[in-house]
Parts: sequence; C-alpha cells; structure tokens
Amino acid sequence: MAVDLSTTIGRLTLPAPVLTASGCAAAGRELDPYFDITRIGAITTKSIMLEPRSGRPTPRMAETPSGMLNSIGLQGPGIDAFLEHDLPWLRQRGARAVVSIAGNDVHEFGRLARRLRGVEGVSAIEVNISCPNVANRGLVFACQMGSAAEVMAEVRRYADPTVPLLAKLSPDVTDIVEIAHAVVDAGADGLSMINTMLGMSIDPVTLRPHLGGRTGGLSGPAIRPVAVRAVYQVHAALPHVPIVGMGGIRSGRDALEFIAAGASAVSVGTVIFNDPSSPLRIQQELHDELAARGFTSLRDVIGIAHREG
Amino acid sequence: MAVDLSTTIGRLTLPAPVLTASGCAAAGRELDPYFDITRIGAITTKSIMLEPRSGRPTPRMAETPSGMLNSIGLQGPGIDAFLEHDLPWLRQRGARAVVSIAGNDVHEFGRLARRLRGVEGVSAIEVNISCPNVANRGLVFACQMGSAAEVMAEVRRYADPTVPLLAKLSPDVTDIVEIAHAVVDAGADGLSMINTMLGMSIDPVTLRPHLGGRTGGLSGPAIRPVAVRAVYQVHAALPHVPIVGMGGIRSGRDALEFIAAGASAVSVGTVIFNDPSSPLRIQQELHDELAARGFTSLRDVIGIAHREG
Amino acid sequence: MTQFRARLAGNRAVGEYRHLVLVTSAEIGQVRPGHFATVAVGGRDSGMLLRRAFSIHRVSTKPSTGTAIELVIAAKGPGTQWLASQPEGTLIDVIAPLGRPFSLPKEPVPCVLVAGGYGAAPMIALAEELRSRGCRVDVVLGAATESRLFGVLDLKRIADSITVTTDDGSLGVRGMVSDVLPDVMRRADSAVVYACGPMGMLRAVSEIAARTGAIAQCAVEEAMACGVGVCMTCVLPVVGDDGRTRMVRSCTEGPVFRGDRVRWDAVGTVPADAVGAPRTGGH
Amino acid sequence: MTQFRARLAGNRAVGEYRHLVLVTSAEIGQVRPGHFATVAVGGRDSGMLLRRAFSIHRVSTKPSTGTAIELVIAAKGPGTQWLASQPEGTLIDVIAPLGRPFSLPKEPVPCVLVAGGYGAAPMIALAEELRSRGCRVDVVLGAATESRLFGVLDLKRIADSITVTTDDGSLGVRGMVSDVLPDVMRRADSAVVYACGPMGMLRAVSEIAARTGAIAQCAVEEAMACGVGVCMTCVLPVVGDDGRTRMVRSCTEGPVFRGDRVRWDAVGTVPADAVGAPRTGGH
Ligand SMILES: Cc1cc2nc3c(=O)[nH]c(=O)nc-3n(C[C@H](O)[C@H](O)[C@H](O)COP(=O)(O)OP(=O)(O)OC[C@H]3O[C@@H](n4cnc5c(N)ncnc54)[C@H](O)[C@@H]3O)c2cc1C
Ligand SMILES: Cc1cc2nc3c(=O)[nH]c(=O)nc-3n(C[C@H](O)[C@H](O)[C@H](O)COP(=O)(O)OP(=O)(O)OC[C@H]3O[C@@H](n4cnc5c(N)ncnc54)[C@H](O)[C@@H]3O)c2cc1C
Ligand SMILES: Cc1cc2nc3c(=O)[nH]c(=O)nc-3n(C[C@H](O)[C@H](O)[C@H](O)COP(=O)(O)O)c2cc1C
Ligand SMILES: Cc1cc2nc3c(=O)[nH]c(=O)nc-3n(C[C@H](O)[C@H](O)[C@H](O)COP(=O)(O)O)c2cc1C
Ligand code: FES
Ligand code: FES
Repeated sequence: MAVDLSTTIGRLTLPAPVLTASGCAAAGRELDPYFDITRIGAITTKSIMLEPRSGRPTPRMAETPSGMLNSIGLQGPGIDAFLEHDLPWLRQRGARAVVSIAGNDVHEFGRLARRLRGVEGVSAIEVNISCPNVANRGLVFACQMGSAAEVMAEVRRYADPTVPLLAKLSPDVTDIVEIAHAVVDAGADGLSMINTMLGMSIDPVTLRPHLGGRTGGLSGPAIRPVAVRAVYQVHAALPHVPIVGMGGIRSGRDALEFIAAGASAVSVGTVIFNDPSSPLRIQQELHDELAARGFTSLRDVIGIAHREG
Repeated sequence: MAVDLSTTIGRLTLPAPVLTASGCAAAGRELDPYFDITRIGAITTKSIMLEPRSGRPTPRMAETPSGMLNSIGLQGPGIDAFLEHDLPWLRQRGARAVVSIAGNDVHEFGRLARRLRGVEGVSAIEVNISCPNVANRGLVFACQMGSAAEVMAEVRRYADPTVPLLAKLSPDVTDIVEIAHAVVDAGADGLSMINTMLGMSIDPVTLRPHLGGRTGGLSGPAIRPVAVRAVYQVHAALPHVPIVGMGGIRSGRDALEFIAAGASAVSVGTVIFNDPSSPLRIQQELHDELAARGFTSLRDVIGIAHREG
Repeated sequence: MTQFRARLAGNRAVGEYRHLVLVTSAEIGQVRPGHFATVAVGGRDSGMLLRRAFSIHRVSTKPSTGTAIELVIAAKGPGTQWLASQPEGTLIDVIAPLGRPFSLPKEPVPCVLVAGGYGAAPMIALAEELRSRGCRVDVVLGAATESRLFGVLDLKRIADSITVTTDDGSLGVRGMVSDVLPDVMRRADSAVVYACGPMGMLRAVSEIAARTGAIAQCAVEEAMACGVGVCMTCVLPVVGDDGRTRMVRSCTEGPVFRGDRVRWDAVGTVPADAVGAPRTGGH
Repeated sequence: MTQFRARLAGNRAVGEYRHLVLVTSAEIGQVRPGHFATVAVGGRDSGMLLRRAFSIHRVSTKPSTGTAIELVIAAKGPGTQWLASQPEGTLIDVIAPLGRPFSLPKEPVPCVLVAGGYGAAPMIALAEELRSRGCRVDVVLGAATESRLFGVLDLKRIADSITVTTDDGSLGVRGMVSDVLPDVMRRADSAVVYACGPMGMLRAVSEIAARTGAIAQCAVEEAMACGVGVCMTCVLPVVGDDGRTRMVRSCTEGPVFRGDRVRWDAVGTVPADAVGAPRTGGH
C-alpha cells in the first residue's frame, strides 16, 4: 500500500520528506545523473554568501570512523552568480529549492534575505547560523542565544513573509533547547538540525592537525545519536515547530528514527558522498519501512517516540 | 630502541601513559585474565558513589556506527564496599588506581574525597562531574562553570593534598575551555576529557527510545574527532595543565593523536568491550609508533601538534 | 576465559541457522554446557564495535588440529549477518569460555531440557553430560516454524523422550513449549528443568517448575556490551541468598540463573526494593 | 558517470600493486584515458564512508560479459587494503567514468608520457590512442623501486622509446623522471607532455614543459570526498581564461589540468589573489 509521504514545514507543503543537506549536494545539478532530483522533497543548496568566497586551504577533509571532517569554509560563487546560474537551473528542472544563506555578520544575513525577496523558486530559506568552518569562531551565531536571535530577527525583517524560514542549529552548545526557543521567538518557522560538530584529527605523519583549517566539522553516521537526541529534546520542548532532521542518515530506518523523534522531514548529507543516489533510495526505504509497519501517512509518525507505549 | 613512556600528572609519575577509562574496566579484576594490568599506567575505576546504586533500567546499551550508547546510571556498590573489596585487590595486585568519584550533590563529592583521605593505593582521584546518565540533567555539573568549580573546590577542600585531582569534563558544552579554566582555578591538578556525549537512538520496532533511560552517553571511535579537538583547544589555553585524553582510542596511532594534541596520558574505554586486551596492545603500539618516528621519550611529543612546522 | 584468534573451519546452513566451527591452537580451559563465547565482527575498520555472544554448541579437541568450538547462529542483524557470510579460512577473534554454565545435579535425577530455536545449541552437550551421569533426560524443543528448530535428530538419539512444538504446526504440536512442558514433567517426574530461549519462555518455564517444586536452570539472553563483566549493561534483577534483589550481571554471574531467583516480571526495570534503587525524590 | 554494481572478476598482484577487473552489464558511456572511477569500500556497516578514486587503467566491452573496467591500486591505507583483499566474485559499488580526460592533439605531434608509480595506469590506453592518431610516443616511467613500476612491458611494446628511472636504481636510471625528461623531450621534439603522478612530479614536469614551450597535461591527485562535484574538498588553485585564479574542483574540472594553469607553488593554500580569497581583516 502506498504511504502518503507529504509533509509540511510552515506554509510549505512538500510532496516527500527527504531533502539533501546543505553543502552536500551543491545546487543539485551534479546529482541529477544519479537520481531524479525532482522526486525528493527538495534540494537544500550550499550556503551562499553575498560575495564569492574561496574557502579554506586544503586538505579540506579527513575520513573518521563512520564519519568525516570537513573544512570547506563556505566556498561559493556569491549570491549574484547563484541567482543567475544555479537557482534558475533548479527551477527549470522542476526541483524544489531550500536556499541556505550565510553571512559574515547580522547585516549580511539581512541583505541576503532581501536579495531573495520575490525570487522565483525559493521554497524556503535555511539560515545557516552554525557553520564551524569559518576563520572566526565568533561567526557561529548559533552558539549564543543573543546572536542567534539577532540574525533570525534580521532575516525575518527582510525576507518574503510567505517563504518559511528555517534556522540551522549547531549541536555544539550546552543547551540546544534554549537556542531553539530563541530563534523561534525571533521568527524562525522551523529548525534544521544538526549542523556538523567541531572536531579535529591529527595527521599521523606530520603530527600536526590534518586539515588545512585545523578544526573541521564532523558529520556522518558517527554523529547520528547526537542528532536524534537533539531533535527529540527540541520536539519535546517545541512540539509545534517543524524540524528538518539530519546527521548521518544512511537508510530509511535512520530517517525513521528522526521522524519518530519529532522531525517533519529529513536531510541526507555526508552519505551522498558514499552513495550519490542515496536521497531517493532512502526516501523509498522510508516509504517501505512505514508501509511495513502499517502506517498510511508519514504525518502520523512524526514525534511518535514521545507518545506512551 | 626503547622509548621512555613515563609521564607525569601533577605529583604523580606513571611508568606508562595508557589507562583504562572509568566505567569500562570495573575495578580492574575482570580484565586481568586478558592482559597484565600492572603493565599499563593505571586502572581508572568505575565512578563510585557514597551509597550502593542500582543504575538505570535495561536496555542499557545500543550499538551505533563506530560507537555505542550506554545508560548504566552509575550502578555500583558504594564507597564502603569499594574500599573493602575493590581497592585492596588492586593494591595487592600491584596495579595503580585512579579512583573516580561521583556525587549526587556538591556535599557528597566532599564526603567521598574525605573517605579517600589516607587510603592506600589511590594514585589519583578523578572527579566525575560529567556523567550524562543520571535522572536529573542538573547533575551534569560539568556543563556549568559555577557548579563545576563548586564541586572541585569542595573535593579540593577534603581530599589528601598529595593526591592529584583530575576533573572529568563533558564535551556537551558551548565552550569547554571556559569550564577547564573554572575547574583548574578551583583546584584541579589535571583534566580527564572527554566523557560521553548525550545521545539517543530509537528502536526501529517500537519506535520509542531504545534505552531504558531514553538518552545515553555516546562513546567510541565515532567521537574521537570531538575529543581530539577538545584536548587541543584546552591544551592551547592551559598548556601547563596535564590532560588525560580519551574518546574512541582504538590503536597506538589514535593514542598518538591525543598525545600530539596535548594529552600527557590517554585512557581506553569502549574499545575494551571490543578487545579486552586492548589497553596493553595500544600501549605497545604507541611505543612502536614513537620509536618508528625516532622519538626517545613520550614527553617530547606531548602537545607537538601545537608547534610550528 | 581466553581471547584468541580462531580459524573458521566450517560454516554451513542448518535450517535457518548457520553452524560455525572455529578452530584454535590456544589452550582455552574447560568448557561446560551453558558457557558462551563472544566474537568480534566486521573487521578492523568496521563500524560495529561490540562483540556478539553465542552459546557454545559443542567443543572437541584433537591433538592434530587443536580445539574446535562450534556455534549455531541466527543471522538477524548486521553483525550476525557478517559472521554468517564469512568464508572458511577467515580468522575470527573469539573469547571463550565465558559465564557460569548449567549446574549439574549430584544425583541421577530426572531432568527435562527445554529450548526455543537456537536455544537448543547448548542442549546436546548438556543432554550427553546428564545421560553420562545416569539422569533421565526428556527434551522439549520449540520454534516458530520447522526451519528454526535445531538439534531435533541429535537430541532424539540421546534423550529418553522428545517433544517438539512449532507456532505454525509445521512440525510436532502446534503451540509453545510451555503448553506441553507440564505434561512432560508430570510423566517424567522431572526434578530439574534446564531452559535456554527467549525471556518469555524462561519465565513460563520457571513458573511451571515452581508449581511442581522442580529446580529451573535458565540461560538468559541479555544484550551485552562487553561479555566479561566490566560494563554493567547486561544486568537483570536477581534475588540473592540474603533475600535482597540486586541488578546482577548476566555475563559473569549468569547467563545461567536459577529460575526462582530471577525477578522475571521486573526484567527491564529496576524494582523499587532492589539494593541501591532510586529513592523517590532521590538519586 | 554511472553508478553501478560490478563483479570483481579479477584481482591479482602486479609488482606491489593489485590489478582489479570489474565487470558490469551497465551502460557506462564512453571512457577516455584520464577518466577515473570511484569505489565504495568496506561494505554496508563499514566505518569507512568515503569512496576511493582510481584512474581507469583500461576498459573493454564484450557483448557476452559486458564491460570490464580495470584498475591498478596500491594497498596503502584501510580502504585500499580492503579492496585489495576482496575475493573474486565480490560485488563492488562503482561510479565511472568521472572527470575530464586527457585532451588529445588534433595533429599527429610528438608526445611524451610521464608517470610515477601507479600513475602509469592510464598511460597505456593513452599511448595506444595517441599512436592510433599517428603521434610519436615517448615514455618516461619512474618509481621508488622496480616493484612499484607499472606497465613497462606494455608501454615498451607501444611506445617509440621508453626511459625508466628508479630512486634506488633497481631498474633503469637511478633518479627521478624529471632528471631524464628534458633529454627525452629534446630528442623527440615533444609538443605535448602527458603526466600522472604525485604533485611534486607534476610540478616539475610542468616547469620543464614551460621551458620548452610544450603543453603539459597533468592528472592531479587531490583527496576527494565525493568525486562527483558536490562537496568542494578537492580544490586547487587554477588560473582561468580570464587570468584570475580560482579554487577549482579537481573531480569535475580535472583531474587533468593544463600544467601552466595550475598554481603548483600554491597548492595547499588559498592564494591571496584568488577570487573570493579572505581579505585581511575580512571573512
Ligand atoms: C549469553 C548469550 C547467548 C546467546 N546465544 C546465541 C546463540 O547460540 N545463537 C544465536 O544466534 N544468538 C545467540 N545469542 C544472541 C546473539 O548474541 C544476538 O542475536 C546477536 O548479538 C545479534 O547481533 P546482530 O548483529 O545480529 O544484531 P544487532 O541488532 O546489530 O546487534 C546490535 C547490538 O545488540 C546486541 N544484541 C542484539 N540482540 C541481542 C540479543 N538477542 N542478545 C544479546 N545481545 C543482542 C548485539 O550483541 C550488538 O551489540 C546469545 C546472546 C547471549 C547474551
Ligand atoms: C583522480 C585520482 C586518481 C587516482 N588513481 C589511483 C590509481 O590509479 N591507483 C591508486 O592506487 N591510487 C589512485 N589514487 C589514490 C587513491 O585514491 C588513494 O590512494 C586512496 O584513496 C587511499 O585510500 P586508503 O583507504 O588506502 O587510505 P586512507 O588514508 O584510509 O584514506 C582516507 C581518505 O583519504 C583519501 N585519500 C587518501 N590518500 C589519497 C590520495 N593519495 N588521493 C586521493 N585521496 C586520498 C581517501 O580517498 C579516503 O577518503 C587516485 C586518486 C585520485 C584523486
Ligand atoms: C562537506 C560538507 C559541507 C557542508 N556545508 C554546509 C553548508 O554550506 N551549510 C550548512 O548549513 N551545512 C553544511 N554542512 C552540514 C550538513 O548540511 C549537515 O548539517 C551535516 O553534515 C550533518 O548531516 P550529515 O551527517 O548527513 O552530513 C556541510 C557538511 C559537509 C559534510
Ligand atoms: C559503559 C560505559 C560506562 C561508563 N561509565 C563511566 C563512569 O562511571 N564514570 C566516568 O567518568 N565515565 C564513564 N564512562 C565514560 C568513559 O570513561 C569515557 O570517558 C568515554 O566513554 C569516552 O571514551 P571511549 O570512547 O574510549 O569509551 C563510561 C563509558 C561507558 C561506555
Ligand atoms: S556485558 Fe559487560 S558487564 Fe556483562
Ligand atoms: S570531490 Fe567533492 S567536489 Fe570534488
């Protein structure tokens, strides 16, 4: 039996609940040879900044047990090139786009939101306040309630009010529920969680940090238990706020864990590098897991882990 | 060529740098059939409380990618039974013991420290202010500067001044350097890092949290990059404070990463479950890795990742 | 309890299970029925960190080849699937023997052996041991379906009687072992019940034994992270000689417990009267 | 660029390397010399998440068996060791062909092929292709030691000349390829240099080519997380047609670059004049 996989994030209804995670799918085009990108929920595009940005020196990655570290440093072409080349391609292709934005300061976030006003093909805006790969750790807005809320309020002020805003949270905090409250109060319609965790590996030959940027962001199945816990905690505190869950999703079962913990949708990130066709595979597996358990609608399962027995 | 593996933690000199992590070796006796426990640096005993404690309901574990979750909940016989049965056995066996203590409140930590005064065979005291497996999340003293410092000051007040005190830190904080500063100022001679990270997994059959305690502590190689990062950050800020590094150490190379990042010694935890003879194996591998690189003393390598070139 | 590398010398299907033969030249000490072994799975770079536990089915020692340890495994999840798919010749990291085996009666009393599915693995050696001590041995084997029964022919050969149940009636009586056990025990006047299988079965067996005054020896199956007594994951509530309930490690104080000592109704909880149980408002 | 499961139909030692043959019935499109493939390692429950990249050594298609893709791999770390130890018959997840291959000259100009170690893997097909276009082909192969040379006999058969160097002098000239390359190019009047090997070698080759005015086509080896262009880990500084330096993905815009376009001295850094480089006090 077919399961209704549609889901809702604020004003946005998606036909299917699996997205790509920002930074793991570029702007969708490179993945289209591996699966039909219009069949999943949406492509979340690589966080885009106002200006072109060259990112951090290489090496930018290290494999770690069931995960990886990256220190890309938000390399990208800047918002103008993005709006000229990338977004129109996605629209023409018929794929939905969640556009991730990142600014160096509160003001830049506002300007990015303004640039996206009235642009066709923006299903939602994800506000990346949690990238650990920036020269200045102060840039991790999501680690402080004040800065996190300030950014969200600024984006809310300038963004199209009909486009849902997702705040992307970092797990590297003492109390993620507190941050979630702050960004929702400041205008976020939903939450994307989690971003990578700050990590490091040491090169066994040089005995110096392996990554050009020294620290990097840890992602992949290794961090899944932390991500599920974060989603569970935040859903318990804010049951009406939609969550896009992510962190190491590799299979339909993994996706189901997040949905049960309280996510309305899920994103596949690092596992795309292992298997570029995984987003659609995982969506199909999630469908089958739900069907096997007799569910007819994904919505019935959102947050089910919080219910008794 | 033989490498000098001896190392120093405050007033304590250990002949070798590999310890067992608290909670992963009980009080040493069960591991003795698998390797000679007198040959490693020390056995860190399971965190002991004042009273006997039954811990959390089962299931208490879940395997996760390259790691595991546990929710033991500090099951143990209480300090009296520990001092009567466990510590004397270790002393007679000729093994060094780092005694880990955990209290329900600041006062209990002080009482535990007092009970250990003048007891023979206590090489160091590890103050577990970071166990996530307790009914009340407020018990994670290590998540707040104030409570972390308060516990350390209380232990310092009552503990034998000749026995080094290690504060065990949690990575589940926004700024671990801040906590490290606070506990060192309050009297810690060294730092053990890291304890497990708060995580959760959902049972695919029941769609409810898998662990009896719902959340649990994530450990194993999965978290190693976070642990190395934490050691690196804290060593950079407090270069003279000895660190016992841990988190997913599986091989001599892994141990070397922690030493290079700034640890003076390392502990093996979860990997003992995979390979009960691993502490001595890892110590031997670390020796060989150092020898292969031409080092003659472990001390020359502590923190080497911070030096230029 | 020795840790050693064994060579996988046999890996063949038996119904839905795999029968593995692990050969080592290590000196592993005396193995008794009810002992278990743990096995590391997936190789050095695997994401699976925890060892898997299996009852030891049988052990034999030949001066030429060394000791052969046999296991019977159900390929359920990723670790057992990995194990089941290893080609002969693979080197496997094994620890054995672990735990406390079944207690054997000093007198030649009538015994009944009850097993569910692969729970029959340790029962053949146990039946042989009991018969060699002059005990009458009756056997009750149950499973969901015929292909999940193990050891029927071997036990038929050794035992005085054998009764088979399957949930779907594909072999023997349709139903569960607890449906037929009282009759078998009555007929044989059983003094000891040895049981290995799922918790629900062990509980039912213990209750039946309690009613007739027989002693139940139950091998439990609790999830184990270490298998050697250091982690405290494998506990269940057991009543001690002093009448007090403690959360006891099934890897070192079990896996075999006396059925009347296990608080079956409280498995998965920490009973409020257990030593060190959380007090209201406390801990 | 197709993702498919291939059957490992051959896995044999060649010197210190393994020669793998992967067979698939999938339609994978045209493969050209310089294309690479990526392979998932360790199986479903492995702790190794990232695919490994390898130059495609050779491709052949038979209507009966399908397409055979051959790789030459050095078992260095855990992923390549896993791959090297897989028995024939294993199903392997492969993506191929990836990247931009070597550009071929339109005219039959003299070409020289320079390779270090397993860098020779793509050179045999390239040499054949160039010869079929009427180009003179000279070859310079280098390695640390004889057992790390690959393809010497094959290339001897195809090329007009071949020069071998080893660091330890175990075969050919003791030294590095850059020691002998200028002479070879002078003798052959080479117009294009094709190179595949470590970064240091590619840099030296590019400098030699620049001095003689030859075009260098260099296949680089940058650590790649995805291999398909979505992650931005594999970048290096490359000068574009507009004269500006950009951090360019070697998986999609490479792995073959023109030697005079790569800022070899700046590999591993972000040059201050690169588009989007951090400004002082900024970013
Ligand atoms: C004392 C003892 C004896 C056993 N004897 C046998 C036997 O003879 N034959 C046999 O097929 N199985 C036996 N089991 C069960 C066997 O250990 C599990 O089926 C196996 O560990 C599951 O691993 P997996 O990789 O298939 O599943 P996964 O679900 O991937 O396992 C994940 C984790 O949970 C643990 N786990 C999962 N299920 C169980 C379980 N039922 N019992 C204990 N741990 C579990 C695993 O060890 C692992 O750490 C025994 C268990 C114990 C404790
Ligand atoms: C375009 C290209 C073509 C290549 N062709 C070949 C070939 O024909 N034969 C061959 O033996 N090797 C080739 N390599 C190198 C090969 O990819 C690495 O040796 C291999 O990935 C190392 O994996 P590992 O598990 O042994 O090492 P690990 O150290 O465990 O690898 C860890 C991670 O780093 C990456 N990595 C490590 N070393 C390299 C490297 N030198 N280049 C790229 N990624 C690396 C791995 O992919 C993995 O993600 C090529 C690399 C690239 C980029
Ligand atoms: C290479 C790489 C680049 C990433 N870039 C971004 C980014 O630009 N913006 C962002 O919000 N998250 C970025 N992330 C984080 C992912 O979107 C995701 O939150 C995180 O990786 C956890 O999910 P995963 O384990 O499925 O990868 C990146 C992750 C990786 C691995
Ligand atoms: C089963 C288990 C029990 C633990 N019990 C304790 C404990 O009692 N006290 C403590 O300070 N840490 C405890 N820890 C944490 C470990 O000492 C260690 O800090 C952590 O697991 C990270 O190291 P690892 O990845 O090597 O296991 C426990 C860990 C595990 C897995
Ligand atoms: S399994 Fe670790 S104590 Fe029993
Ligand atoms: S390897 Fe991912 S972009 Fe090149």
